[in-house]
Amino acid sequence: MQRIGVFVCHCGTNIAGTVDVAAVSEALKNEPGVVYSTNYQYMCSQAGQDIIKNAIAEHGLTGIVVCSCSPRMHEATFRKTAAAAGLNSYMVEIANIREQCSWVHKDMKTGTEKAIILGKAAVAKVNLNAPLTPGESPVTKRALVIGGGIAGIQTALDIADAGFPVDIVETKPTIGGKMAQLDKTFPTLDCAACILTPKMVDVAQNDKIRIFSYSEVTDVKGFVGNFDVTIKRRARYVKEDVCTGCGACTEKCPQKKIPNEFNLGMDNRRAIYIPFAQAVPKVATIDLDHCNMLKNGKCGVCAKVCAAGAIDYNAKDEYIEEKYGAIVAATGFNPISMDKFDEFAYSQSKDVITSLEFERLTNAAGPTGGKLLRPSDGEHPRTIVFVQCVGSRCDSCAQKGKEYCSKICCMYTAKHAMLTRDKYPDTDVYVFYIDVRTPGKNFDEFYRRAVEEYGVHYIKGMVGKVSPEGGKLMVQASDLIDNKQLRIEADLVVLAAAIEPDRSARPLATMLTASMDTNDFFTEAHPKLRPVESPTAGVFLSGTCQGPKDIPETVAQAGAAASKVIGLLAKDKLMGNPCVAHSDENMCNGCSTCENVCPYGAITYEEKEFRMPDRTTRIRRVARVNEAVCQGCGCCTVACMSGAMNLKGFKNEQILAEVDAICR
Amino acid sequence: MADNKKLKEDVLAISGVNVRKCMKCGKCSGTCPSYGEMEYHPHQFVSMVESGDIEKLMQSESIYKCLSCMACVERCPRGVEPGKLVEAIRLISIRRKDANRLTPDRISELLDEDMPQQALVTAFRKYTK
Amino acid sequence: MQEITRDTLISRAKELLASGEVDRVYGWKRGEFCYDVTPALFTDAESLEKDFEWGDFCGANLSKYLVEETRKSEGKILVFMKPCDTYSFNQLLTEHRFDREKVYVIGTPCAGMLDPKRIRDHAESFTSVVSDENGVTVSTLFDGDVKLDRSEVMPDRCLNCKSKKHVAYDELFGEDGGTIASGRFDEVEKIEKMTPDERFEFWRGELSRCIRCNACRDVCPACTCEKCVFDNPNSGVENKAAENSFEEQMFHIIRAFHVAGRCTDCGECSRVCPQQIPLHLLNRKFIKDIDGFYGEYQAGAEVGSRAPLVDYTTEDIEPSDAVKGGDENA
Amino acid sequence: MSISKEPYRPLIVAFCCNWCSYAGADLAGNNRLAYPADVKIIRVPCSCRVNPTFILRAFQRGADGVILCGCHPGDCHYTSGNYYTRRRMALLFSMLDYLGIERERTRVEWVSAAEGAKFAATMNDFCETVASLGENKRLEDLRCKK
Amino acid sequence: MRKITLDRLDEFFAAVAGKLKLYIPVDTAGGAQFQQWRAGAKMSDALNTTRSAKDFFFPQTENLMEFKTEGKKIEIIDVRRENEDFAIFGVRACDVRSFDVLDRAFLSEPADTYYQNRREHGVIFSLACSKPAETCFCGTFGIDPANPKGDIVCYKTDDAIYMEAKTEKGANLMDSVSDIVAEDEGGDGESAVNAQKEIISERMKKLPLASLSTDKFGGDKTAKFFDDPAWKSLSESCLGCGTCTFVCPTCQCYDIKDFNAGNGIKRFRCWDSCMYSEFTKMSAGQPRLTQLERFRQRFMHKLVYYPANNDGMFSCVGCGRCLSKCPIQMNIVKVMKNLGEGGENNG
Repeated sequence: MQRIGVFVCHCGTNIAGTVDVAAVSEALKNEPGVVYSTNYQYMCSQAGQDIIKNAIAEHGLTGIVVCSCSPRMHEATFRKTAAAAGLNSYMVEIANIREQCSWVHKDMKTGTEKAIILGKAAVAKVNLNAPLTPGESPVTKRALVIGGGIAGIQTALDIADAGFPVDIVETKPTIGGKMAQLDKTFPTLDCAACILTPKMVDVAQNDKIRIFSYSEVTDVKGFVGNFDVTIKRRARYVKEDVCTGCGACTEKCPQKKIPNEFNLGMDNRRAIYIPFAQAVPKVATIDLDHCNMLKNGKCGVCAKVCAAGAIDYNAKDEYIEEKYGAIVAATGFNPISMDKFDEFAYSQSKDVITSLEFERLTNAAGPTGGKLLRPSDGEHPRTIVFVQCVGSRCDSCAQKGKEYCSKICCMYTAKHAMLTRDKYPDTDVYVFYIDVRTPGKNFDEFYRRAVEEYGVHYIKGMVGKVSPEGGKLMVQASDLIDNKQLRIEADLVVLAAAIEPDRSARPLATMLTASMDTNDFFTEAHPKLRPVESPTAGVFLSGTCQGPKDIPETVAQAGAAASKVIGLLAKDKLMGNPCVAHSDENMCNGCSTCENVCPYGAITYEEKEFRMPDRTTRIRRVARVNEAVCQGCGCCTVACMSGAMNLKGFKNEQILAEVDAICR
Repeated sequence: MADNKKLKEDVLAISGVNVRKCMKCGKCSGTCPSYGEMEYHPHQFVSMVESGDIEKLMQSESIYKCLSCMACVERCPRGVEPGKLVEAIRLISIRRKDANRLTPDRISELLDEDMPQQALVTAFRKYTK
Repeated sequence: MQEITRDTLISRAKELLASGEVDRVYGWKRGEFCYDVTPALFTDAESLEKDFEWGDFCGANLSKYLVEETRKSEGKILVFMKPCDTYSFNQLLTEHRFDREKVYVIGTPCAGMLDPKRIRDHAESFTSVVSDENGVTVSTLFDGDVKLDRSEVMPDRCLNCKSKKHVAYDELFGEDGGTIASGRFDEVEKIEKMTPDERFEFWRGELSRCIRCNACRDVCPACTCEKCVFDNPNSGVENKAAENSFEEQMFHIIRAFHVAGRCTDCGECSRVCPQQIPLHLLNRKFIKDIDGFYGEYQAGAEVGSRAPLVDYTTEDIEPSDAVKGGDENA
Repeated sequence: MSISKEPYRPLIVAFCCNWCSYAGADLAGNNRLAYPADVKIIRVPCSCRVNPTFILRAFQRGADGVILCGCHPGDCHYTSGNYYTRRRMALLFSMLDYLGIERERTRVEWVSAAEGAKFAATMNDFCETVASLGENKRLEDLRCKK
Repeated sequence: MRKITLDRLDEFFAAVAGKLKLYIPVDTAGGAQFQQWRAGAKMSDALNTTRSAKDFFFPQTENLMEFKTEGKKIEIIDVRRENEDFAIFGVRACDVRSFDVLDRAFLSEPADTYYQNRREHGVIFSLACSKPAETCFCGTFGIDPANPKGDIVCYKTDDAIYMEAKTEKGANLMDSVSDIVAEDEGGDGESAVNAQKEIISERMKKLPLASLSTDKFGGDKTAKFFDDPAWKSLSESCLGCGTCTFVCPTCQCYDIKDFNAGNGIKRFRCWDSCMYSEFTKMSAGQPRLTQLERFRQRFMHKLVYYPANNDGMFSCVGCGRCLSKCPIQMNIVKVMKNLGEGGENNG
C-alpha cells in the first residue's frame, strides 16, 4: 500500500477562484492510500515545493499527487521536487485542475466536484505507480541542419564554432536562401549580399561543416542523440570537387531560354548554371529537365568547354546515410501564390509584382542590373503603388490567405518606398496600409523617415481593385482618413504577399515526428519557455520555419537553436524516457504483432527457454523491448492480445484505475 | 437607446455578419463601384453598425445606392461581408414602410433587351422586403 | 483418380511413421458413436489401424494443437488438414506460433462436415449415420431410419464454405479446389439491416445464454495466447463467469476484437458452443468490415501477410464514417 | 421535461493524447473556452494507447459517453499511432453498433495542440449528443450504479 | 394420482404459476432451457435441457455479501434474502438425482445457507423419460428414469400428464391447485403410468451404453487409477474449457471473488471448473499444473473421491450432457471404459 500525499494548489485565484481547494484537499484525504493532504497558494513556488519535500520526509510518503496546473506545465518541476526529497520522480502524478477544470468551468460547485474526481483519479493511479529509472543512451556528436538560408548558416556556424561537426542539407544548388535574393536590409539599409556572402564563405571554409547542396533528407529514424538520416544527393551532373566554378559552361550552353528561378523568372538562365556569382558551393549544375544531352544525348557542349573535365552526364542520385545527435529544421519560407487575389491583377499584368520580385528588380545583380524598370516595357515607372497585407491577416472563413501577420512586410515596404524615392525622386510612391507595425529597434524611426524625409504617401486604406488600362494600372482604393475613394493611375504595383512555410516542411515534420500547427509552421516545445525546440526531443527550430520573422530575429533564433544543440551534443549520455513498453515474457506469444506496429523498430525477438509446470523445459519466442529506442507511445500494448505488453507509467491497470475513479 | 440596441441586433441577425471581425482596412470601400454615389461607404456601414448608429444609415440614400454587387463581400480579407449589412438595413427600412417598391407585375414593363437579368435580381433584392 | 478413404490416410501415415519422416500423427480417433470423434495423437501403426477415423464428423481443426505439440520434441508431426484448417495453420505460422519444419501436412479433401446438433433436430437418439452422394441415412434407436439431404445436416460453416483450396500442405490427397463466393455475410447483413433496438435485442437474446465455459476461446485457433486476458487476474478484465449482460458483452466483444483480422472464419467457435450462440456472426462482422473498409483480406491465405489491424493507410476510413447501421437504409 | 432539481448530466470520459489533444484541452483552458464539467480527461501518451477494454470499462463503470482524441492523422507525435487508432476504433465502433449499442456514445476526434477552440466545441457537442441519448443502458453494469 | 390432459396443460401451468414462480423447459435457439412460465409458453418436448436444473439451487453467479466503501470507510452489507417459493416442472430422473449429490456437498455441516434456502423453497416436478437418448446412461448409476424421485412425479403420455405427489411439499402444492387438476380416482391413471414405465424400461435396455458399469470404480480406487497410463491419451486433446463442468448437473465447485464496483465491493461466488488452469490457485500456485492432472481430478472426483466421502454415491448421474457438448467429444464414458484397461494407447 502506498502512502500518498495530496497537494492542492490555489494558483492564486486561478484555481481557488472556481474550485474550493480546501474542500478538494479534505475530500482526497479519505481516498485509499492517502495519508496526508493539504493545499497551498502556489505549489510550484519554493515555499510550496518545500511543503511537499517536508511532507515526504515527515509522513514517509511513497507517492504524491499534485492538484494544480497542467502536467505539461509543472510535472517536471514536481518530479524534481520529489527527487530532491528522495522520492522517485515517477511516483508523482498531476491532477490538472486548472486548464482542464477551474479555467473552463464557471461554477464553484461543479468545478470543485470535478477537481475532486480528477484528484481521485490521480490518487488511484499513484496507488499503482512504481518507481521508474530512465535508461541511458549515447549521443552522436554531430548535428544536421536542414536548410541553408541565413538561419541554417548561422546555426551551423555556431555549432561548428563549439567544435562539433555539422552537415547542412540544402535543396537548392547553393546555400544562401532568401537573404541572398534581397537587395538592402532594413532598417540599416546595408546590402544583404555584403553581410551574407562572407558568412557563406565561412561555411564553405569551415572544416567542421559539410554542405550537401542540391540534396534533401529522405528518411529519419532513431531518436534524440541517435538519429539515422538518409540524405538524397540529387545528381547535378557536375563533379563538385572538380568544378572550378569558372562559368565557361554556363556561357556556352545552347539552352538559353530557361526562366531563372533566382530572379523569380524575370530573366533567363542556361541549362547548366550557377545561380549567382557568390554561390556556395560555386559549382555548376545541369538542369535535367532542360539539358539536351541528358534528354536525348544530343549536345555535350559543356563537357567540351570544361577545362577541368568536371562534367559527368552519367551521374546518378546518391543516397548517403549518416548518424546525428541533433537535427535543426531551418526550412524557411516562401511568398504565397497570388492566384486567389486576382483583384490585384497579378496574373493580368507584368507590372504587378510581389515585393520579392521588386527586390530583384532593384538589385544590382538582378535582371535589370539594379535599374528600376517596368517589367512590361522597360520604362521607368513614375507612379508606384505598394499594397500591404496581401494575403496576411485574412479570416479563415475567407479561405484565401493566412490568418497571421507576416511581420516583415511593413518594414520592407517602407524600405522599398524609401529606396525608390531616394534613387528616383521624380517617382510618386503610394503605400496602402491597414496598420503600420514597427515594433523593433529603429523600426519606427525608419518608417517615419520614409514619410517625413522621403515623402512617401502612406494612405490608411486598402486597394480594392487594380485594372490594367492602356499600359497603365488603374488602382482603386479607399482612403479611410479622408473618407474618399481614390483612383490612381500607376505604372507599377507591388504586392506585399504573405509568407508561408516552405512546402518541404510538412513531409520533413512527418519524418521527424515533429508537430506543426495548422499553418505548417513547426510547433515549439513551449511558446514562451522553449521557443527554439520542437516537442520532439533532439529536433530544434531555426528561422521562419517556426513563424514569420526578420533577419535579426532569425539570426538570434539560429544562435539559440545552436546553443541548445551544443548543450545536447556536449553530453556523453542521455537519460531516456522511462515510460517505455515492457513485455512480460511469461505471457508473450512471440506473435510479432507488436513488432509490426512499432514505429521505432524497438521490438526484437529471442528464443527463450522456459520451465513448464510439468517441470519440462520449452523454448519459446518472446518479444524484447529496446528501451533506448522505445518512445513510449503504447501502440504495442493494444496490439498485444495477451496483454503481455504493458507501458510503464501508463500501465493498463493504472489507466483502468483512473477510469474507475472517474466513473465511481 | 434600447431601440437602437434592438435595431443593431436585428441587423446582425438578418445579415449574419460579425462586425467585430473588421480590422478597418477599407478594402470594401476601395473596391466599391458605387463609392462615389454613397453618403456612407461600405466600411462606414460596418463601423456604424458596430457603434449602433443605424438610424442614420436607414435615413441615408446610400442603402439604395449600393448595387448589391457583393464585391466588398468577395474581397473582404476578414470575411465581414459589408454588403449584407447594407441589405439588412435596407430590408428593415422597407419593412418599416411596409411597402415593396417593386412588385413582380411591374417586371414586364421594366424589361428591355439590354437589361441584364442580374440587374433584375439585384433590384428585387433591393426593393422588396 | 484414386478415391481417398480412411485407409488411404492410414497407409500413408504408417509409411511416414515407418520411414521416420514423422514420429507422431495428429488425427481423429473414433469414439462410442459415429459422431463423437476426438482429436488424438497416434504414435504407432497399430493404434492407427484400430482407432484412426476420417469421415463426416472429423470437423475439429487440428492446427491449434500444433502450438503445444511442436514444442514437445524435435520430431516431426504428421497432421491431416481440411482446406479450412490450412488457413488457421498459415495464420499461426504468420504469428510464429510454431516451427513449420516440425510439421508434415497432408491436405485432405472435404465435402463439408455433418453437424450432430442438426441431425438431432431431425432424428432423436441416433446411432449411426451413413452418407453418400444420395444423401444421409440416419439410424435411430426408436424411430427407424431417417433419410436426409446432406444440406439439412451440414453446419453453417460448411454450407457457407469459403474455400476448398488448401493454402498449405506438404502433400495433397485428392484434387485441390478453389475459393468459393459463399453467402457467408448474408446473416451479418440481415442483422445490419435491423434497427439498433432489434439488433440489441437479438444479441442480448443470444449472448444471455453464454455460460462462459470458454469453449469458443479454447477451441479457437486464433486464441492461442499463453495467458488469456480473461484468465489473468492482473489484466483488469479477468472474470470467470459473466455476472450480467455487460460481462457477457465484454467477453465476446473483446474476444472478437482480439481475433479481428486474424480469424480465418473456420467456424469452430460456433461448432463447440454448448448454447448454440452464433459466435461466428461476430467474427464475420469484423471480416466483412475489414473487407469493406480496407480491401478484401483473408487471414491465413498467405503466410506473412500483414493483418489489417497491424497495418494502415493514410486514407483510411474515419471511425465516424465506419458506423453505418441499418436504420438509415431500413 | 424533467423538473427535478438536478437535471441529468452525462458522464463523459475523454482519452486525450499527451502531445496534441491534451495540449489542445490545455489551450481551451488557457483561452477560458468553457465546456461542461461532465467531461473528465485521462491523459495517455498517444491515442493508440487506448485499449478497447478501457472504453468498455468506462461504460461498465457508468460512463455515458467515451471520446477519444488524438493528433490529426499524419501529425502523430509517434508518426503512426493514430492511424492504428483509426482502424481499431472504426472496427470497434462498428461492432458496438452491430450489437445495437448507440453509435453516438463513442467518438474519435482529431484535435491538435493548436485547436483549443475545437476541443471545447467538440466537448460541448459531444456532451449535448450524449445528454440527449440519456443514460447508458445497453452497456451498463448494474453493480456499478450508485 | 392426478391427471391433466395436454390440452389443459396451460391451465394447469397458470394455476401453479398463480401460487409460486413456475419454471418449465422451453425450446430456445440454444436448445431447451428452463424459463419462467408465462402465458403462451410452450413446454419443450426435448429429452433434456442444455443446462441442468442445478442452476435453480446453485446458480452460476451469486452475491454473497457486499461492502459499501466510501473513501477509507467500509461497511458490510448482508444481502441474504428469504427466497421466494418456486417450482420446476419437467426435471428428469438424472437431474433429480443430481440434487442428492449437491445436497451432500452443500447441506452437510456447515450447511451452505444460500443453497439451503433455495432448496427449501423449491418444488420439483420430475418427469419420466419416455424416450431416452443414445447418450443416456443413468442406469449405470442406479437411476430409473421410469421412477424418478421428486416432490411430484409426472408421466407424460400421448394425451395427458399423470402426476403423483411424493412429498408433503408436493402434496401441498397439488392440493392448492386441485380445482384444476383433481385426484384421478378410479381413472386410467394407474394403468397408463404402468404402460409408460414398461415402455421406458424396454427402451432403456436398447441404449448403447446400457451395459456401462461402475463396478471397477468406487471410493477405494484412488491407488488403482491415479497413475493409470490411460490418463495421458484421454487428456491429450482436452482444450481445458469448462463446458463439461458447466453443463454437468453435479459439478459443484465454485470460486469466491470480489468485484470492485468503485462504490463498493460485491463478494460473489461463481462456478469454477477443475479443467481451468486457474482452478484452486493459491498463493503458492496451482496444485494441478498440467491439463492431465486437472482432467484426472474431474473424473477421479466423480468416480472415486466423491464416493469415498459419500457412502459410495457416484457424482455422475449419466445425463449425457457432456457427451453431446464436449468440443472434442471426450467424456466420462470414454474415461470409464479406458481406465484400468492397461496400456497408454488402449482405445
